[in-house]
Amino acid sequence: MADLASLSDAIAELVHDGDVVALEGFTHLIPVAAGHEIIRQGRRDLTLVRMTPDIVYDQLIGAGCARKLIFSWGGNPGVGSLHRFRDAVQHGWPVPLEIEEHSHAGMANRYVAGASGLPFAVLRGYLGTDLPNVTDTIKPITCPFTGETLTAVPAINPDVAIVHAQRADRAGNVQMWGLVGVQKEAVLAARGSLVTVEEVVDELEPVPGGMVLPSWAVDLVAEVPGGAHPSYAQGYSERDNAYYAAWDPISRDRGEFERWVERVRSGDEVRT
Amino acid sequence: MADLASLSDAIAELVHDGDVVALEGFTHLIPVAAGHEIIRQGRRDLTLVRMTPDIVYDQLIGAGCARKLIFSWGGNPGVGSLHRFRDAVQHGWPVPLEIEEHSHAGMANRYVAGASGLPFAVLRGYLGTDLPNVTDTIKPITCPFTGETLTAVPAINPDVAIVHAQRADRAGNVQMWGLVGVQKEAVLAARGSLVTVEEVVDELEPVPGGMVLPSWAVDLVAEVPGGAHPSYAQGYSERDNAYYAAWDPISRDRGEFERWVERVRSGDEVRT
Amino acid sequence: MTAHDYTADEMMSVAAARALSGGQRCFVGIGLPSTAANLARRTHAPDLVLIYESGTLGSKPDRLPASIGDGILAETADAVISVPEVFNYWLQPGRIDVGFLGAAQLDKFGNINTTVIGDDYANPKVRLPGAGGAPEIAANCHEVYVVVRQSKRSFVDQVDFVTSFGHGRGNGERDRLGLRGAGPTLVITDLGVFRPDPDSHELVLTGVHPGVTVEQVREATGWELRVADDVATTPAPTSDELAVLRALKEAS
Amino acid sequence: MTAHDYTADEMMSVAAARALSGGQRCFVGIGLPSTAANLARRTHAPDLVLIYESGTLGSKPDRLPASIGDGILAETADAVISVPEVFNYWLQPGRIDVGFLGAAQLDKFGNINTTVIGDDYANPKVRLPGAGGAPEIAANCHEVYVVVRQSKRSFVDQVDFVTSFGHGRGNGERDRLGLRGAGPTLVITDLGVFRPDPDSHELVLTGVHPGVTVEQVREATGWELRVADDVATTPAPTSDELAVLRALKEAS
Repeated sequence: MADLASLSDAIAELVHDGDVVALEGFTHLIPVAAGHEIIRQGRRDLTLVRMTPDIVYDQLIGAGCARKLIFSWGGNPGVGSLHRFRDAVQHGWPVPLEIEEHSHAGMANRYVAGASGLPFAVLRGYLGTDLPNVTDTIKPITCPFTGETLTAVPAINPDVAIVHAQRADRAGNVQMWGLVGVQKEAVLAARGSLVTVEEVVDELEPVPGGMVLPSWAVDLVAEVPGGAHPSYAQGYSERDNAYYAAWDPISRDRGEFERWVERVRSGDEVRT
Repeated sequence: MADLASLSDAIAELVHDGDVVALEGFTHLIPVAAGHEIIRQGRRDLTLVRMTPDIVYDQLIGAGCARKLIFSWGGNPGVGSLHRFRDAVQHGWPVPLEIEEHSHAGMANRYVAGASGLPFAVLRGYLGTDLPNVTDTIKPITCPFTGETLTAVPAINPDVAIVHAQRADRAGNVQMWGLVGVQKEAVLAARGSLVTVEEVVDELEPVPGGMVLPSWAVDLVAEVPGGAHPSYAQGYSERDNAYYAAWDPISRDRGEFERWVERVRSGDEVRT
Repeated sequence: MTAHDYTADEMMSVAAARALSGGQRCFVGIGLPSTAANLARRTHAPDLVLIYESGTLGSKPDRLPASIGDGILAETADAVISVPEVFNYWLQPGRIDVGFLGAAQLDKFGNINTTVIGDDYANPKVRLPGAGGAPEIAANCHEVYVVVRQSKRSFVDQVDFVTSFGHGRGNGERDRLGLRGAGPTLVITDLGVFRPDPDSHELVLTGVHPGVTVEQVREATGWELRVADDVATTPAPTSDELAVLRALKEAS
Repeated sequence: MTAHDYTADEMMSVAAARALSGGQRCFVGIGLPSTAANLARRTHAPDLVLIYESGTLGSKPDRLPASIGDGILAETADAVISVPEVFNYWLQPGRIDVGFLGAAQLDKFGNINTTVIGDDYANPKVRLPGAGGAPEIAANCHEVYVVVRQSKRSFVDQVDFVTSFGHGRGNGERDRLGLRGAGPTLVITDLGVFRPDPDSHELVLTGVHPGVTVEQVREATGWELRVADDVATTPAPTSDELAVLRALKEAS
């Protein structure tokens, strides 16, 4: 059964140097506060996994937490590039960043395989593209019935998955709704999991479009109101589009960025 | 976009002699009225597909509509055996019935592959059992990354899938909730589809646990209140356990059964 | 309380219920397993997590479900999911502690047959319902408990058809196949309790229910039965267990 | 209305919107494609079905979504599903009529690059966002429309990296690969309209926007441009189209 924990205790317990870590969230419900706590605790050599690395991954990469990124689309949505990500890939600053690059369909299916206890997934993907030339986790596979050739990708089973949800009850059952992305799959694929939630409630009222992750499928739950900021939690908050825009100049400049990191490390980073 | 049709027109349009037909429903929302209409229209040589063939398949088989059954569990749930199914398998009455037998996990994944436009699915299944000795649609497959051997099953893509749902709007968008079994997968795997619904409404109010199949993923919608009887439609009706029990003596006796079929053909079969 | 206060079926359900403990995740087959699992949840194991193949996680019915898809399983569940999801995301990766199964035929090595009686699959003596979820439940749960009424016909040397793999022909065959779970570790019948020998994996009688003799069990076993050095006698059902069991059955 | 009443970007969005027709299922990339698709739905194609890779089927936003996961896409959708489901159950089997994509680089055969600029993947001149959903959108939709601002740098003879396969090196390579959809059948830029030659699959200029000359298009094309015998001139945006487009943008 999931235990309730503080965010700092949860990160200290679950995230270790060198771990494979997935913070998932498809624009909605991104566990940004958890990412900042990882920066604060100074984790190193992480393999970060995410379909859509956006600014929280830019921050983790810029802060030197990662040695590798497994992903399918990296950007500051609606704004532009991730400059810390680019700087790490193109100039190895502050540390070199290895990348393993897929498509969304490939990444989604890698999580599905991970959640399903299978070593690989099959899809109609990548055909004709240059991705198999640069990514060795894309291989052909033959249908044993029709002889047709399709594409296989290996399961992702992170050491820890972190997601944000609207709420949990005191027993640690987690409820989320709206765009749920690949969060369930990430949690089920991972060996350990942390869910940050907007609030812990006595009882989870059913919600249209709601999904429940039972307590016994989650390791730790931390109550972190606003923990998805600047992304949003449907029913709780709006996306802070200004923050995304404001990130661009910080991200472009190493000095600006280092001052930002200092503020996070000292706990001064204002959340809203 | 889905068209609204009467049940008899829908069956006439979609179900043809020799078709592969899946009437799905995992105890809940079984499209029984549609099955009776197939009997009434005298379809022959159908390949019937269903994870859990129960009394409506016993009826279709007894009425001589089927030449083959693809399934994973056949019985009268909570009561006992399907005697028309047994009679067809063991004595070829009224016509011989070929069977292709899987496990639930295998059948569910065959539908998933069908819905996904893939020729096969992979699972951890059947290992050590006698099923691969009698069913040739179960084959080993090797993971191209780990070398591990798993099991492959081919996609099911029925000519037509028929399911029952709580309601649809006038545009043909379908809404169902409660135990949804493998209904979405069956509809998406099929070349044609019919959804019978308890009622057609102006607007689909969101419901906790509800799932919507967009109009453009469905061919025909027929309003058939009570169309799942003796199974149930959560929010609309209760399961008629007495009907299941009453089926047993009818099913045991060819004469009793033939009188039952006569009543269905003449339209006299009382629904509730 | 005397032996006449409860039936052999009731003793079996009570003994099976007792084998479950709180907090376990239990994948429940309909019929005898469901009766026992619900009894456990209503007595000593209130936080037992019941998972049904119809797609319910954490069902908490207050009566016995009439079928695997009884509405009460969905209405009282923590989560209702699709059937593909229950098999792929929840059963297959080994998230379930105990798979709780019935059997039409069970053999000496815990293999289960629910497919056909008779040697010829194409022309069976009796056509049974088939596999359902059992093969993958038996493969992927950490362990499997089987509840079955015992007779020479149901308790056989070798099943006519291996629907769900137990220990194969024993002696580690299960490990060699690479199956994840430990397979059948406990068999409970209306006469007694059996566990596989740790090496040969042959089922050994380790307990008898009150009033049942080892000789009676032998008579109802279709192979030369091995008997443990110490055969325990199952404590009779308590009045509380019987009351809850009967209330569950009456309510449905 | 004169050429000064609208921008080249507005002309591009209007032209792209017009290419869509009612009832079509359109898989919409964020940015220019999303602008055009929403404009179409708010003008001549009210029953256009918009599908976003964040897992929304039939979104009906009344403003332009700020991102692929804008809450308004979920709140106005017929159905909200998981990301694996949108790719596996809806895109992959070929249920979508039109995949509507942008591009950082597009080549003569409609191949799209959104990965790296430069010849060396490991040490790129510019690191772009990557593939996202585009490779499978390009592979599995019945056809693909590309909307892109045109320049010699974005309109190249051969992309540095094939992120999403268009027609490969042409002459039926797409068919030979066994891809299901027809691939890019239409490219709309801020200067004009291109369609692949039916045999060679090389992009051919078939239309120019008002006030744009073929020579200007040639100048902004990184290969020796083929021009159709009849080059149409795109009708200028109507005041209604412009009003709706601007209202959509203002609201977001």
